[in-house]
Amino acid sequence: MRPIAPLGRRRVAVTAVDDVGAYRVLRVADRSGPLPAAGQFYMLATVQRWGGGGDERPYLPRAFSFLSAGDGELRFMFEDVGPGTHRLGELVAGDELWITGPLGAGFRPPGDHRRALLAGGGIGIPPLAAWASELGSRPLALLGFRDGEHAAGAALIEDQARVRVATDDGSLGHHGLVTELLAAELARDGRCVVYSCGPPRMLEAVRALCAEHDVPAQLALEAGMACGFGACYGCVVALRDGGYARLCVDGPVLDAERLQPLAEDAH
Amino acid sequence: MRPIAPLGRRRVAVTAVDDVGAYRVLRVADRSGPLPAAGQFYMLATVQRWGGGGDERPYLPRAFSFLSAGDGELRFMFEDVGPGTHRLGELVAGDELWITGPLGAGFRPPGDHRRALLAGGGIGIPPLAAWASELGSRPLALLGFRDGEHAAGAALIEDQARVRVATDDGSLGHHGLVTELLAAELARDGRCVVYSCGPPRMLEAVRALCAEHDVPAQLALEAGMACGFGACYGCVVALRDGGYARLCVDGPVLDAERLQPLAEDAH
Amino acid sequence: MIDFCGLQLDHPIVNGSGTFDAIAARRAFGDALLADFPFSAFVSKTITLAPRAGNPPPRLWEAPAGMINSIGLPNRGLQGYLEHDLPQLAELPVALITNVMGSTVDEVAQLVEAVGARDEVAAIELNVSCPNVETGLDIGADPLSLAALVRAVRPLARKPLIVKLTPNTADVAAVAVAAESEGADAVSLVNTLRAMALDPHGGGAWLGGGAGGLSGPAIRNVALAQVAAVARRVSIPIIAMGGVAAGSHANDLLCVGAALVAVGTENFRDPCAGSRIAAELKSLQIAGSPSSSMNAS
Amino acid sequence: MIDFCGLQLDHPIVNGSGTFDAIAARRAFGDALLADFPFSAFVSKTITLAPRAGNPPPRLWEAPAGMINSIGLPNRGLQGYLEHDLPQLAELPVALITNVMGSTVDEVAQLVEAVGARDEVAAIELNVSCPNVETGLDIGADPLSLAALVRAVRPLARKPLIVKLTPNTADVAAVAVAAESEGADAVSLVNTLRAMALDPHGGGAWLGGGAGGLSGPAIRNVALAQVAAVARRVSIPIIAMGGVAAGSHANDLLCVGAALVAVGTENFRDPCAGSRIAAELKSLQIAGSPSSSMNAS
Ligand SMILES: Cc1cc2nc3c(=O)[nH]c(=O)nc-3n(C[C@H](O)[C@H](O)[C@H](O)COP(=O)(O)OP(=O)(O)OC[C@H]3O[C@@H](n4cnc5c(N)ncnc54)[C@H](O)[C@@H]3O)c2cc1C
Ligand SMILES: Cc1cc2nc3c(=O)[nH]c(=O)nc-3n(C[C@H](O)[C@H](O)[C@H](O)COP(=O)(O)OP(=O)(O)OC[C@H]3O[C@@H](n4cnc5c(N)ncnc54)[C@H](O)[C@@H]3O)c2cc1C
Ligand SMILES: Cc1cc2nc3c(=O)[nH]c(=O)nc-3n(C[C@H](O)[C@H](O)[C@H](O)COP(=O)(O)O)c2cc1C
Ligand SMILES: Cc1cc2nc3c(=O)[nH]c(=O)nc-3n(C[C@H](O)[C@H](O)[C@H](O)COP(=O)(O)O)c2cc1C
Ligand code: FES
Ligand code: FES
Repeated sequence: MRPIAPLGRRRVAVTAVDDVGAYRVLRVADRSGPLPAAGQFYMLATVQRWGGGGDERPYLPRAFSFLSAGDGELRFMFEDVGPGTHRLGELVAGDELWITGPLGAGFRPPGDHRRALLAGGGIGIPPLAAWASELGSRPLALLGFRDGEHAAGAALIEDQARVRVATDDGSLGHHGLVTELLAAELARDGRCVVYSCGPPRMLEAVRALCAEHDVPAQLALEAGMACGFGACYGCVVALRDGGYARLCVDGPVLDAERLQPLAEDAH
Repeated sequence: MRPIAPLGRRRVAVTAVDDVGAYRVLRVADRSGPLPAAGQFYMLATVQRWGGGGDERPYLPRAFSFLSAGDGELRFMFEDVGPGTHRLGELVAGDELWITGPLGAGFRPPGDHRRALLAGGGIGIPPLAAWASELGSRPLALLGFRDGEHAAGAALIEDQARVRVATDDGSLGHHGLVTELLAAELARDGRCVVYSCGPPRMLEAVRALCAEHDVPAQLALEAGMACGFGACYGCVVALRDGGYARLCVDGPVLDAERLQPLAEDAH
Repeated sequence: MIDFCGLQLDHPIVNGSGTFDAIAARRAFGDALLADFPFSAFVSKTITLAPRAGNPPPRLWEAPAGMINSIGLPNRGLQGYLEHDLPQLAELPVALITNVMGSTVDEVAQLVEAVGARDEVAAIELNVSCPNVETGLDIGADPLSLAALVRAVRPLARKPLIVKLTPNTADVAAVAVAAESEGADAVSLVNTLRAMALDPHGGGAWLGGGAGGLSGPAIRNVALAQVAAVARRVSIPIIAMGGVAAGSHANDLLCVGAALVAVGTENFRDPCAGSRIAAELKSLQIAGSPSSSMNAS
Repeated sequence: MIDFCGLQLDHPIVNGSGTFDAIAARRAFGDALLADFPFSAFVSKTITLAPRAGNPPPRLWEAPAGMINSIGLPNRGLQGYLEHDLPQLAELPVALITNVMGSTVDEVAQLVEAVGARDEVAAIELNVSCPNVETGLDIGADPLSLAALVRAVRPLARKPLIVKLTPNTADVAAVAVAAESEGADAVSLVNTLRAMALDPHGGGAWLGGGAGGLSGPAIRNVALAQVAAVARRVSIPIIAMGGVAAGSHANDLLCVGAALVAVGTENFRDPCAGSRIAAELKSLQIAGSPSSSMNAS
């Protein structure tokens, strides 16, 4: 059974704010929620002035995977990419958030004598960090970043996983795509389950690569969400059976084999 | 000729914020605007997050009379009564505002060997303070307030005028309405022009009283404004001739004799 | 207790069709949902005769003070609903209103008849206003076509029949009058306003379905005007909705003549918006603020 | 230079009728207004045959991401306009489009003929959509009545005739097609959406005029959908408006097929919104972002 959210949104306080490279890490005190499972997420909105940003947004809450949880505290990580993350980026300790969660279904263990292999990057770190921590086995994590400033985010998972980094600009680690590291690793030893989270283009490459190598993969996907608890039917991804899955209740983690090739843009 | 506003809105910084009793005084640096005339006003909106407050407001800029002007600085005074003033109340030094102004037509001198008599209260202080300062003659100012905390606002005009205070709760000065002070003063010496600004109910009492005593009065009126420069036709008051005047271009100061009895509520 | 077409409801706040999935919400929040159910009646998402997968993503666009959706009425179809959903919805602690939509009179007739035959269903809401499906729009925008539809299906319904009107019309009151005259027991409004958004990165329409429907605070005052216009012309009860996010908004709708108020988009921001708004409304009414006896026009 | 019905315009941004009073603005800002006029053409406030005082206050309500107005078309009437306003408007550095409205075909005919006879007027915009005056709404919502009106007045206009459509209709494209088929040279849309607000302190409608019209960002995506729908059906140029507050919003409207974009409510927040948006649009177009050649449907 996945952890179940307390009914409704609850008001929590920001306890600390840290910058890690290009990313912001928000700590919030959440004493009334259960311990979430890796890959689950929360809907977040500020109590004050959620709205009034660019084009009068944000209006809807925003989905964020938790980075770590424990001792009555949740950590989230994000980069300023739009009005919602911009507003969250203005928060200081003491400010208040509405949160709903934990929501959705997270990662499932590899089983089958397979090892867990984590692959992802950028803002995809949180579910992977949480999963590595839950596994406890210091799995290998292949992480791709745009540049050195973003690669600094790898620090957030280094305690839980053995990290190998790739950067687009070569400023750190492998100069190139994380999927190049993944291809090499799959070729070396394919007895694994790949756990992945990252930008759509990367996830699609991971999906295609794993399909090619016949390796099971669990992808933590993203989609625009209005509600996060199955109410709006907005957050769907196309399945191979012709239907759609709601990411917020059927995901956000889905088996790669159920999916159609993913659209490459933010859609 | 009234001072004319630079074309368009301009971005200015808050230089200081003070609390005076129940009121907030905002100082802003405005080096590009002309010196305004007493009774003129500015349209204000914050640069950041004008919006996202109660019921997703404010959206339109808000009109504020200036309290004082000079040395490249403007002062405004307000009380938190809704989403716009609430947002303005959050500003700290360094925050930025859009301002447009000075706008509208202000007070005209008494002439005719009449003395200037100021009567008003509450948030009506700014135009009266500016007018007393422009007159330079330390006129008598009769000011009504809800209670002592609000009456502290009288400090903002005490350097420019000889102030007599009335409070609704009797906590300071005359226990009762400012119009009682005004009635006595008009009975004592009616050779004056009454300059008034305050809540609608007070203005209506002043208008009626001056009409009764056949004393000319200039009222600085308020109305909901969308634009402040004559564009929307929203800010009208009913005239005795059956028409309407736009407060932002024909006012906000109007001769009392042109007006129909004023509606008593905020309408 | 409020009497709405014979249903006894605890308070006047229900949900807008398609804005709360009680089955999914129970998966997310567990049985706490049943203990503290936010609405006094539950309105199901629109059911069609055949199953529908819905529109391709993206299905959502965040608009100023609101959102646009182009969901495309995904549902299991009538049989799937009766077999799979209905038993679960029957476990809810409140009356169930089933929302249906068909693209022909015959389809609607089948739906109304089958749904109305089920004891679990307390009332039927007929969606003639969904902007995402061509027919829905057309029938609901024209008094004559709507009258013909209601005339044909009313006798088959067996349960109170609520007609959900489209706001995308010149004279919504005329349409409401047509529904009333053919025996509709209530009307509900507004559905979403037809709207569109472009992909900020270029390439045409953002929504997979092309156009969509605007909901949320942005449409609140449009809804209020339409509800007031309808209330002046019909005497059957009205379920009013559109941008309700607080007790005062619900109160406004009651003031202009609504019997019940539905909460839609606000559920997405606050899963317990229904209970919160019902409580806010109650304290407004206790405080003696403008009541439903007031004449707002 | 943009050619719009034979008018040569510097850029595609004009003002929405009734949202910028060039005469009052010149009093407020002086002749700087003429030196830096925000629009490439100026659209006057609606003129009626007889003078009108307009609606009793309050005339404004601030809505989520927008506003409701119930101004009631105050104006000096045709004679007052020709004698008092026209000479002052003729001093503007841009082409003048005069917006007129009548409650009968005959009134409109008189207005169109008198205004079209004046050299200072470059084009006429016919307001058939103001939600505050009963007739405006009715003619503009019905293709047949509108066709009859345009047929009757087109021959009298002598100048390009733009028909300003109401958004409060089921099928705005059908109305636009009717206007085009009777010889309208262009259509403009959207006018405000019918809306209402209640006095928060009780006592009924807030606006002195009862109901009003919603404008601003709240209606942006509704406007975009209507403009796209009209563009698919007519080939005459479109002046598009509704919630435009930035170059990207104007660009969206051009993308779906508009020829010009009008700025309305945003003028109230930023008196130079017209120039700002024109500049933002230009830099978007230079940056090669989605252009008007793109097919958005
Ligand atoms: C399950 C889940 C977990 C997530 N976890 C994280 C996390 O841990 N950290 C993190 O940083 N992010 C996470 N995200 C992503 C995050 O929720 C989104 O990036 C969020 O939308 C950002 O909000 P914003 O307002 O800053 O940007 P938005 O404005 O929402 O922009 C994000 C993207 O949305 C699209 N967009 C632009 N305008 C609109 C519009 N008006 N309406 C709709 N879409 C628009 C564009 O493609 C844009 O690139 C997660 C998402 C999901 C679904
Ligand atoms: C020329 C002029 C000069 C002024 N000078 C000053 C000054 O120096 N100091 C000062 O404090 N104030 C001044 N005002 C008044 C000030 O502009 C208003 O009080 C302003 O509206 C406050 O904004 P708000 O958002 O805080 O409150 P609002 O929400 O605007 O509330 C103010 C009043 O508006 C009404 N209202 C409520 N909701 C709405 C709505 N949705 N739409 C429209 N109206 C609504 C109600 O009657 C309410 O009491 C002046 C006004 C004018 C016209
Ligand atoms: C995501 C979404 C899905 C909806 N689905 C349906 C539906 O299936 N059937 C229906 O009749 N109305 C549907 N609606 C309309 C709502 O029930 C409601 O009429 C509308 O959203 C206005 O209310 P609101 O502003 O409170 O959301 C939907 C609305 C939204 C936002
Ligand atoms: C205060 C106000 C007054 C208006 N007056 C008129 C008018 O006289 N004639 C007219 O055709 N449209 C009038 N309009 C409609 C605008 O021209 C425009 O169509 C509408 O506001 C939508 O654009 P916006 O969202 O950019 O404001 C008025 C709008 C507002 C807000
Ligand atoms: S986000 Fe609403 S159903 Fe998934
Ligand atoms: S505030 Fe717009 S005309 Fe006066």
